[in-house]
Amino acid sequence: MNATIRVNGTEEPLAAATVAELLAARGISRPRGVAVAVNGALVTARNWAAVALAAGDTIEIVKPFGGG
Amino acid sequence: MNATIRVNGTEEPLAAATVAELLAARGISRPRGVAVAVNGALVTARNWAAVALAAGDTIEIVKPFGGG
Amino acid sequence: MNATIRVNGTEEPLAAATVAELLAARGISRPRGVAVAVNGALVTARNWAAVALAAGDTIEIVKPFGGG
Amino acid sequence: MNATIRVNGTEEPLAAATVAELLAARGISRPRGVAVAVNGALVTARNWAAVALAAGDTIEIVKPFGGG
Amino acid sequence: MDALTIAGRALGSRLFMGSGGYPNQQVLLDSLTAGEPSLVTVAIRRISLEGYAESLLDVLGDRYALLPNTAGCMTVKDAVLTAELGREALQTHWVKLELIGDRETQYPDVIQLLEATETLVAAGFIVLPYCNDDPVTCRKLADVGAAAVMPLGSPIGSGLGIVNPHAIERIVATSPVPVILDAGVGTASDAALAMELGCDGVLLNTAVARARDPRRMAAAMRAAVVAGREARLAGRIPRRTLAEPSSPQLGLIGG
Amino acid sequence: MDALTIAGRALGSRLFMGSGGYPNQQVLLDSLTAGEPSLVTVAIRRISLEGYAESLLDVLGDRYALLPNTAGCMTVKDAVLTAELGREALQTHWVKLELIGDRETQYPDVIQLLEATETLVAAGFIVLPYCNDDPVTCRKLADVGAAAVMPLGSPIGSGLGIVNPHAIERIVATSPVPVILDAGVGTASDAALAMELGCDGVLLNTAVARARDPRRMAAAMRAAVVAGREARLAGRIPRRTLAEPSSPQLGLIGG
Amino acid sequence: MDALTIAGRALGSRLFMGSGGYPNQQVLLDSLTAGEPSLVTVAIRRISLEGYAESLLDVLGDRYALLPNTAGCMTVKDAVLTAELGREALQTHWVKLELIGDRETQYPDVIQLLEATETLVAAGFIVLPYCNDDPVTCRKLADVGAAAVMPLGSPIGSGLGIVNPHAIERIVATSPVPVILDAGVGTASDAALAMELGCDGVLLNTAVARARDPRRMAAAMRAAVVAGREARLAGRIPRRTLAEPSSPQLGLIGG
Amino acid sequence: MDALTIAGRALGSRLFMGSGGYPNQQVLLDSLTAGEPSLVTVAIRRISLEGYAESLLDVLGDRYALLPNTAGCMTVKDAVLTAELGREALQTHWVKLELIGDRETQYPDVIQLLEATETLVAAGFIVLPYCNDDPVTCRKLADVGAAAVMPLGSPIGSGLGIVNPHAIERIVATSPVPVILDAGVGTASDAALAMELGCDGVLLNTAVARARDPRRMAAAMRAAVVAGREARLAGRIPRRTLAEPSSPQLGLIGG
Repeated sequence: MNATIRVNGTEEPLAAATVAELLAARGISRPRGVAVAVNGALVTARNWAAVALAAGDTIEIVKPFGGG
Repeated sequence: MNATIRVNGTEEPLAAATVAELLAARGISRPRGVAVAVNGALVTARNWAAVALAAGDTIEIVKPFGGG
Repeated sequence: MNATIRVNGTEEPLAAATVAELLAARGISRPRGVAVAVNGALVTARNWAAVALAAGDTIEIVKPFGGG
Repeated sequence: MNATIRVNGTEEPLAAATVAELLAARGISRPRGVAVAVNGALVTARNWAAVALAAGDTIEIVKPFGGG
Repeated sequence: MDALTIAGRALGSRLFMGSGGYPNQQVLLDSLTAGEPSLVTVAIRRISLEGYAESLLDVLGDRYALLPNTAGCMTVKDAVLTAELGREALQTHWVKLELIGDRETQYPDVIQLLEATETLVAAGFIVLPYCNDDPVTCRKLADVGAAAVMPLGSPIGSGLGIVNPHAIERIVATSPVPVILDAGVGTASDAALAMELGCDGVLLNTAVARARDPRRMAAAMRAAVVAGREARLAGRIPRRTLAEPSSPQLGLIGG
Repeated sequence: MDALTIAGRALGSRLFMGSGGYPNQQVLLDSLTAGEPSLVTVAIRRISLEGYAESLLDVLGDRYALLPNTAGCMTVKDAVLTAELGREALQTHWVKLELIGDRETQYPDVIQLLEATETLVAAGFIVLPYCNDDPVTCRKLADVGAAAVMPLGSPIGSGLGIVNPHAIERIVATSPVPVILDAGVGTASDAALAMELGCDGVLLNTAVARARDPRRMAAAMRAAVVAGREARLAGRIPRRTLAEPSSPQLGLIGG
Repeated sequence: MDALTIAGRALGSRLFMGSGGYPNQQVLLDSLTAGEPSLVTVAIRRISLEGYAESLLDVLGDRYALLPNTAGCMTVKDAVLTAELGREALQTHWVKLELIGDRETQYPDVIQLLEATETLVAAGFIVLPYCNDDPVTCRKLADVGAAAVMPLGSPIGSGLGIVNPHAIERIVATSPVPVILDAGVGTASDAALAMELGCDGVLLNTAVARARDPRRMAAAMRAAVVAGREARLAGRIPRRTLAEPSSPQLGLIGG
Repeated sequence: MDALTIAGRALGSRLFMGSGGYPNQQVLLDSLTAGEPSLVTVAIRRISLEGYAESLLDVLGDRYALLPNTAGCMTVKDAVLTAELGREALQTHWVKLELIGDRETQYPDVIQLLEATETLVAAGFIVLPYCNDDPVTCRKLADVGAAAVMPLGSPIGSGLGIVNPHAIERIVATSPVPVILDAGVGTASDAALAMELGCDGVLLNTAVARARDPRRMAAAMRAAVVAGREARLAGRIPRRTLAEPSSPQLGLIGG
């Protein structure tokens, strides 16, 4: 069986070594307007490249939407 | 052409000589709870037999209904 | 006993021959902003000089005041 | 200097050995409708005679009053 | 509850009920039994041309004082003739006078209402006019001989209750004749409020007839009119924006 | 009227009355007689140091179920001890829990209220907390074991009635325990409205005690609670902005 | 803001202001400057017998369109003569017609009001009658030639705002002529609400003249009339008793 | 209009607007242009997994101060993390804190709200909590460091306006920090009323976004906030139940 991670609530194969790679795979290069949390803890943009992903990690990738 | 009267808004042949006859034809014998007007004027029960009907008369026959 | 008139609700001796004189005695020369009624009827400025006053006349002299 | 206790918010000399004596001195014999706390803890009627008073004790003696 | 007197006649209950729009006659009868009204209004309408069915008079006449109305009339002429027909049919001099000026809101036409009131009073009627919540019009109605004035709380059957309590209070304060809140009552608290504002009675119909359980609502209205009347006589507390504790502020423990 | 059950105990009346602020004890007794409450609240206060006067317990104890309150308490500690003293003095496990957060409005401190409720429930009390009209807080109080929730209609003694009926309706719709409208009632129609909104009962004090005629207002409140309860069960008509005539629209004369 | 047209005359502002009861003339002038009304009402009164003082006409005449009123008149005769005197004094055919039926509430006498309106219209006046919030009376006033109807929101100077919004909405829905909310406005939100209900304009006096800072309140009223008019044209959201979240309900973290 | 200062930051406008629920982005932009808010709230949500679309930040970031919210969060944990993600994404320390306790009414969970406020304040956030209209809770929020309190007028998106003005006035009277009316505004007069009650600002979204013409409603809201603020500062007249004539009562003709 393969290693998986949970990204924004959806299970997927672990295919990225770091947060930065995960974002890049989604076309997100620059940090502007995007924020990331891994396992319930914020990962600031400065650390995207440094933070490694492991099987079972839960990642949240968010941005602003219209709201009240 | 025949003589007609208007009873409760409906045209009909003049077939009764008096108010009393008109009511009788409708099964109304006793005055209790019924009132009649001919040509816009009240005809009290005591006069039902006396008041003659003529072609073109307008008759209203009313009774109480549920209301607020 | 002397002839009197009633001006704005107050009895006073009849000392003016016309509406114009009555107004002049009160320092009202020009019609602007003033209106007069004699015995319940409007007297337009044009007629101030023409309308004679008689004993017992009731005169109203009005102008605009602050109101809602 | 004399030993004192605080009863219903008022300082007074310690003149009773037990809660029961304190109440008796105030004409309260039967427990009905009365409740007592010593130093913030309820003392049930059954223990009034058993609970000794010491200098510095704070006693509350209450009963029901009109209220909403 | 203290009695209400209109035109010299003492009325045992301050609740008047209409007889229209009930699911069926049995529910009407049960609801009247539960509500115990002193007057029951009825409409005067043409008999069906198919013939003569049982009359409301036979059903209610012996147990209730019936008050014929001129509901739906939009001219003085129709209202006056309808009043005369009602007097003849029910053998009563009392009439609830309605003169409608707007079908949608059923608001009265006060100009024609005053004229018809004057005419019917002269003809010996005891006139109870359904009117708007205008203190001046109510006063004029009394001046031309109305035995009571019956201002609306809100449109007939709307269930909005009393939209302008200030106006009703003013009418009560200035009316030389009894004031009956007519129209707009939707539930029991509306009827209670009417009495608390000083009204002498309440006339309602739809709130009971169209309730899910008319019998029960009639009982509720009966209790509400009593509650409101008693509260009025008891003299309510003033309104304040801050609190007024009901328990002693002294003698708390730990002080 | 159908019975109300709180914590397994059937209460004959849905009206609860306070015992504070009456002109004198006789008026209090007469008012309770007229109001027929199923519960009568009392405050727990220090006895006067001059000695032991007749107790309310002797006066009311045999005829009424007394409900001690923690009125005026502003800390969990004082409220809990006052509750324990009340239980001892009145030999009842029931308590009306008050935890005041603002003296001016007598608004509750809901944070401390929840903590004290939890503590007293654990200590075996039947807790009836006086709370604000917040559906979420009411739900939390029930979740920690409150036997009923008692939201305010408006500030204690203000007589403003029920300022936010939407909130009360929401509390009723979501509460797993009975809802008693506590505080703000000024007159009979307010009490009726509380019941119409779905409350299971009404607790009031100032509206009766400070009325011009407390006995009469108590009778009014008793009738109002019945009226409101019956109206709630009867199912009121919907509100509409236009009229709905109660008399037939057909069969008018002159048509 | 879109223009308002009455009797064929385009009015730049939908705010009309009264000129009575200001602390002094300078405050009146400053307040009018801040409020920018399209019409300014004035009363017609006897000159002081001591002689002729400066006239409001000299002070306001060049800058504002003055609208003489018949304030305080209680008979058709006095109202008609006052209207004629006002026309002569101010050289305008426009008149705000008041016919008071009750001094305490300043409610209009609608019977006399209709008669006077008809008389003045026949005499060539542009008549703007101050009336009550009765849709039927408003309709009759328009039928006899009123150029606009000016229903009260609540008694003159009461500051109670619009007590019966349903009635005002009905008047707006059925009036063939412009509707100006006259009387009762107490603060800016009242003026905004009048416009939101569909009124074509607002006439006020006391709310500004007696405010602590009349100039500032005049500016507030000017902004409020614009706000209310724009809101009316924008089409407000419907009212609902439960919530409608404004943020997305999907995509929350932790789901 | 006088400026509002929150946490030492001067805000040019007292109107805050949400960015959710608009028909499309152009209408949102036009509406913000018309409303001229000093703060614009945004929600923090997961990016669609399909990839990275244009961000609101690119669209609004340069022109408006964005205020991230924690809308929809029902636990302290989710709210705190959402606040941290919002700070990271928008590079602002300000957060509109929402902690929902009831999905249907969107009422806040005040217990968790207090805890989250304390946590975020300790973490260096400027916290603006959306709360209920409870003066005691508002005071506690300020005590734990909230930079402002944002009580609801009625449920989010309900358009019911300010249901309990007494509570809002009490919050204003006792709050050591600015009070922003958040939630419930349905139309311009509601926003004006909020300011008249003494609120320092108004936050709204649905009333504009879902209006028939959002741009126009935004302009209306902008004017309404100014009108309400000016009226508050001007000092409104007292309410009275009887009339106070604005024209002289002396000097009428015919006297």
